Amino acid sequence: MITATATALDAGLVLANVLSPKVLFFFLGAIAVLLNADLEIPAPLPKLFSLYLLMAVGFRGGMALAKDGLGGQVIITIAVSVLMAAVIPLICFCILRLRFDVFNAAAISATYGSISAVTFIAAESFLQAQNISYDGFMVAPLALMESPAIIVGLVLVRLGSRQARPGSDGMNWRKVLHESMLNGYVYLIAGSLVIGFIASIYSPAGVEKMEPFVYKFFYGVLCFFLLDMGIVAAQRFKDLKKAGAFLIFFAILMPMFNALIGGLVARALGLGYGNALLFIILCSSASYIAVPTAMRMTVPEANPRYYISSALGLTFPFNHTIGIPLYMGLVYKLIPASI
Amino acid sequence: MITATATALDAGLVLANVLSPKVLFFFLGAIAVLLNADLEIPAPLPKLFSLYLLMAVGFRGGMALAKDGLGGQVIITIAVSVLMAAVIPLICFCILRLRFDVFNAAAISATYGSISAVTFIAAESFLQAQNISYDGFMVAPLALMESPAIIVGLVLVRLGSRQARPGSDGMNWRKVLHESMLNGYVYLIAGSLVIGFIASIYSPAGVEKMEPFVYKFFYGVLCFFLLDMGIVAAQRFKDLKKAGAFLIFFAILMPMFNALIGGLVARALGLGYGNALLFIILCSSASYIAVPTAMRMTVPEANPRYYISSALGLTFPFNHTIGIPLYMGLVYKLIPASI
Amino acid sequence: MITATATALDAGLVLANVLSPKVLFFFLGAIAVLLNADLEIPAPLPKLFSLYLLMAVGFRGGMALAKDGLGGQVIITIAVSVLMAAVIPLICFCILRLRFDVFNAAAISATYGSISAVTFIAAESFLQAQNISYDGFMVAPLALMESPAIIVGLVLVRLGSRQARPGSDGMNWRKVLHESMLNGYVYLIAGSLVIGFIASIYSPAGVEKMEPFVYKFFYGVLCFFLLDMGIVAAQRFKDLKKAGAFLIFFAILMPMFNALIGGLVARALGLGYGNALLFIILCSSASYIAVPTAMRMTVPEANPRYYISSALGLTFPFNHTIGIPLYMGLVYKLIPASI
Amino acid sequence: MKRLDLIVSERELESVIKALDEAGAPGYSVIRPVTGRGPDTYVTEGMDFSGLGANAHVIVFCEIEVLEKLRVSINPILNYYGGVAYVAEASPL
Amino acid sequence: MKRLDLIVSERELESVIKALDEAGAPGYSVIRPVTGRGPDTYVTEGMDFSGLGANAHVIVFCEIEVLEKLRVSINPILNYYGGVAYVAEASPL
Amino acid sequence: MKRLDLIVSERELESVIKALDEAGAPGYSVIRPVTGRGPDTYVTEGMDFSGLGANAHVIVFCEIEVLEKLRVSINPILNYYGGVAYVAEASPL
Ligand SMILES: Nc1ncnc2c1ncn2[C@@H]1O[C@H](COP(=O)(O)O)[C@@H](O)[C@H]1O
Ligand SMILES: Nc1ncnc2c1ncn2[C@@H]1O[C@H](COP(=O)(O)O)[C@@H](O)[C@H]1O
Ligand SMILES: Nc1ncnc2c1ncn2[C@@H]1O[C@H](COP(=O)(O)O)[C@@H](O)[C@H]1O
Ligand code: NA
Ligand code: NA
Ligand code: NA
Repeated sequence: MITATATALDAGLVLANVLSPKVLFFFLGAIAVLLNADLEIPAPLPKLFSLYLLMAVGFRGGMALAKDGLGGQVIITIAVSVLMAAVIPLICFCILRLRFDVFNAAAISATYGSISAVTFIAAESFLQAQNISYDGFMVAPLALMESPAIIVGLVLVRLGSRQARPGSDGMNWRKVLHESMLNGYVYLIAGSLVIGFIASIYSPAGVEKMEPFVYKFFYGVLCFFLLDMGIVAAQRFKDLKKAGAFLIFFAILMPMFNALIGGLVARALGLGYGNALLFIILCSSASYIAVPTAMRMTVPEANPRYYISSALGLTFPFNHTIGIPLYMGLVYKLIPASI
Repeated sequence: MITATATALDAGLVLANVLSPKVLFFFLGAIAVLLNADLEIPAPLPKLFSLYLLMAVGFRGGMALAKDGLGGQVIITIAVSVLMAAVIPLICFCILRLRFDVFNAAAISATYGSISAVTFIAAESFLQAQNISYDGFMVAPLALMESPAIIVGLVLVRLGSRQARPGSDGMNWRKVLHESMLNGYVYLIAGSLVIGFIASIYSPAGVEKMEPFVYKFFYGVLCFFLLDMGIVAAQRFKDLKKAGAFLIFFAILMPMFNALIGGLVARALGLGYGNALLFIILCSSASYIAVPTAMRMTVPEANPRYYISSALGLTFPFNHTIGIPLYMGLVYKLIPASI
Repeated sequence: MITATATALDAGLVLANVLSPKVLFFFLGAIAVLLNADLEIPAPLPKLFSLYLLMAVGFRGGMALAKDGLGGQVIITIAVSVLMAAVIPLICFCILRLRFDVFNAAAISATYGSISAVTFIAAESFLQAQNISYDGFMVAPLALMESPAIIVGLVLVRLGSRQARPGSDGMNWRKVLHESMLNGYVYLIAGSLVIGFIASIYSPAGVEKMEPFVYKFFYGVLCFFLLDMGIVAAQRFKDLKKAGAFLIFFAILMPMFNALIGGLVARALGLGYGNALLFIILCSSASYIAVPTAMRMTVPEANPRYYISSALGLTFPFNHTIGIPLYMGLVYKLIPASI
Repeated sequence: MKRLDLIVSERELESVIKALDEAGAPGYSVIRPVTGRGPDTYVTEGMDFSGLGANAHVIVFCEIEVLEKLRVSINPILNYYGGVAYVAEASPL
Repeated sequence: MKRLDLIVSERELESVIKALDEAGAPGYSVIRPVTGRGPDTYVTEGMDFSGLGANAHVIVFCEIEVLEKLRVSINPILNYYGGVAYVAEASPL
Repeated sequence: MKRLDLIVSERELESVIKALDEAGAPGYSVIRPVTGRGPDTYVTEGMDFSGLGANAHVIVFCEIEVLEKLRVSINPILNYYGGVAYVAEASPL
């Protein structure tokens, strides 16, 4: 009985999500590739959109953080999410080693340990549309989960690959840490968060003038960006098909499994509905920003076709369409209503 | 007496239109070229603006369509506008053949059969400023009038050119249809229309979040885009002068003639003031997007200097400055006030 | 006692300015360079922002001008600011000749005679945050102060360099005037001002539709642009260090000295608090747009490292962080409160 | 090894790349947008907004045999639609 | 045929193109923005916002006679404002 | 003089430029983004948004001695990360 209601609910949520402008624009981009329509969003426009989105989401997070403070669940939730970024790659690695060599397995694992900022943003939009509240501090892990995932990925390569690797003599951990923590996007989201926080306290007039930019304009740019992501994802999906069925299954089942773990942890942390969904998204989404860049530099033996295409070609679309509402259904089942 | 009032009205309309920011920014761009000022809007920024404008105008059209429904004049008006896209090139062709070979005549004709989305957008702005209502469904022809114009253009080339052409053995109609219907811009406007329609029904929360993006921001981007179009049009006008007086006259008189036909058809269709003006714009404006692209591919014998420069260098500025208010005057004369 | 209050006031002003989003984003960009973070805003995105900012600030100025009219202090203030653009380079030249050859001294002088539109914009934002009123006509000098500074710079080169220069036979003053008056950015700000003025009078509906674009969106783009400027300034600062201590001192002390002159002139002109600050900014800021471009063309003997790096690498950041509030303190001291 | 430089309209890029793939080129690089002028055509960035685009510059390092095949497949495209193709010597670093 | 590669500041592009036209070059292609470094100058994209721009790369395929004329008209520009110009062999595909 | 054309990922651009500086190249020019294909890799503009970027084209006009040094410093980068490097003759205009 409860299950039936929950399932019915899920279907409604899926529909509400799939028929929202953001997801429809994503489809529009993907269908353009399938129909071979001559639609193109040339460089550096996608970069403009992603810079804007990260800047705005960071700033909004900082504003929320300034309002809500750092007490209560904040520190513990952030700490646990960083822990998840290290634990999830380990699980992924064990599964991926069934079919892939150490290099590819480690690179893909790192990707899934980290997060997709745009999926997070889409989940926020979803929560807003559903009138479910969430806390601004949940943005912080966006800036903190890339590094542990990258580091665990590299440790796995180290442990797993017996022979010496050309680039790895006295392997520059400094360079790796630099790449993972000072990746431009990670830096921008972290910086915007801090700015949003500081300005909220010391410059309310400035924040007020910033608001139309970070709020009113946001959803439209998200749609524009997802149009481009639809194009990219569909192109990547073609690549993914060449990589075989194992990776295709992995790219759908792994996020769901990570979502389940995330849901259980969220429940243990006592998070409310909104925060629990965002926590799950942090766990189940996969990075296509800092991690691939770091992997290219440090594990060039791994084929980008695998780690980029699985994250972008399948996990990303899956999470955006079915994943978010599905995880919301999960939240409803796992989290006691009283919170 | 009535004529005097109407003419006086026209002058007021022309002034109101010419002194609006959008037209003034167009002039600013054009004058920059005349004065050889170093003003440049580098690629791909103009593409960003045109993608945005098409996306927003499509989405707004879809929203309006969802509100107004598909009943009444909708289907018939759309069907007739598609017919106009096939009829107008035939008329143009007869006139152009006086001076041009089959290839150039057909390519220019196709251009005038199709439409200019930005002129349409400017006419919408004009109507809003004049507080004249119009219907959202009038956007639909923007996505539907390119293909018939292109096809008629190619049929004219086929019939007109006796000897076999190198590219035309078993001439790939499929490729032509693909190019005309899946041109990126046509696809984007059609897709955004559908998304606006669907989202209005199923995702009101999403639509609400989309509104600031597609409304508040719209007019400013239009001005920015018209600044660029002023630059491009002035450059193209230089080209046009080399093409001779015939084409210059054609590029002004033909739109006026097409506007007249359009006005009579609009009256026969029983359209109101606003819709009648938009219908006239569909008839009198000339394409510089999908059609030139298709013509380049399928009629490379034609000189782009002719078909692009006439549409962009003269018809576009004419319609934006004098055309729109002139056609409004025509509407006031042709359409019974009661509608 | 009064001094103590004023100083305390300054510290508060500095804090309010330095902790505003716009300055914090500037720092974020600069710190990215120091930490070697991989943050990049690729071309032509910065151009998009600067085109937008100039267009918007010009349009807003035109609107204000239409509201306030051209009476009272307007003409005289504008005329004096143009005069300042010619006088300040002369002072700078005398100082710079202590260390630099004629070519470099003249080029740097011209830079400081002209203005930084973005510093002006930041000062406007500062005034708004402080709820201090100012007049729209103060924008006009932005378009008028480049040319005199450039011309004085060239006259100094002529007088100062004894031997004949290769490019200077029958030196094309026409080309120089063209470059200085029809520089794309100068042209755009002047044109937008005129458009804002005309449209305010003849097209209130158009202006109303323009408002969200030029107001709501403005501060966010300013922050985005300042993020980029932070990156550029920090890179240029590295260059500046190579140029030696003299230029470093010059790039901080000269703006302060020019600000003092500006403050005294503002007092003599009887300007109010807001206008006085803006007038000081016109005097103390240095150009990195039209002047370097003109200098490159007409004084290629001068090293861009000097004139660009001093203006961008130090004067710009100084004015944005400490300068604006410092000058506000100066205004409070110099200008009688009654105005 | 040979170096082939192709400058064609962005509109023909797809068919040129198809020809490269079919001729067995080991790789290629594409730069765009490129503006320029030919004997009687003129290509600017101005049409960027329209989707008509500008030109693209394609660089191919390949063996001479590949060029033989390209001569057959690419020259007709260039003759019909315009564009230039030049060959030079090149040796790996 | 010859291939000429010019790398000049975007600010000098107009006068370089004028020189090409006057020397009778059959065509040219322009790529920009280009960044780079010379013996003592350094050009980045950073000044893009200011209108000062970066560099442009101009490719010209032409007969040797055209080069003779360009030597006279373009070399002074390069010497005064900076930039490089190199010639290589090229033959049509 | 020699002309060296390098096509490498934007991610390796920094280390390539470092190698050029260390080898004493008198200058270089960089064009980006560049897309392309190698024997088994494929680079599009699609990853632009992600910071992974596309390729860059580096042109170096230099003496043959510089090339000798570059062979040592740059070839390992190309072998490990991918990219191509070709040398041709060039003479100043
Ligand atoms: N001689 C040339 N040197 C360099 N590029 C050329 C030359 N001729 C033509 N092009 C390029 O090829 C494009 C097409 O030229 P065309 O085949 O004349 O239409 C032009 O827009 C130029 O970008
Ligand atoms: N040796 C070189 N190889 C390739 N490009 C160069 C070289 N020297 C200079 N350049 C380019 O030419 C521009 C101007 O150089 P310069 O004449 O030294 O000011 C530089 O910014 C580079 O883009
Ligand atoms: N034969 C070639 N000709 C021109 N460019 C190439 C060639 N092979 C590779 N490239 C370029 O070098 C990049 C890296 O190639 P690879 O080393 O195969 O990963 C490709 O993306 C192309 O842009
Ligand atoms: Na994850
Ligand atoms: Na038409
Ligand atoms: Na000044």
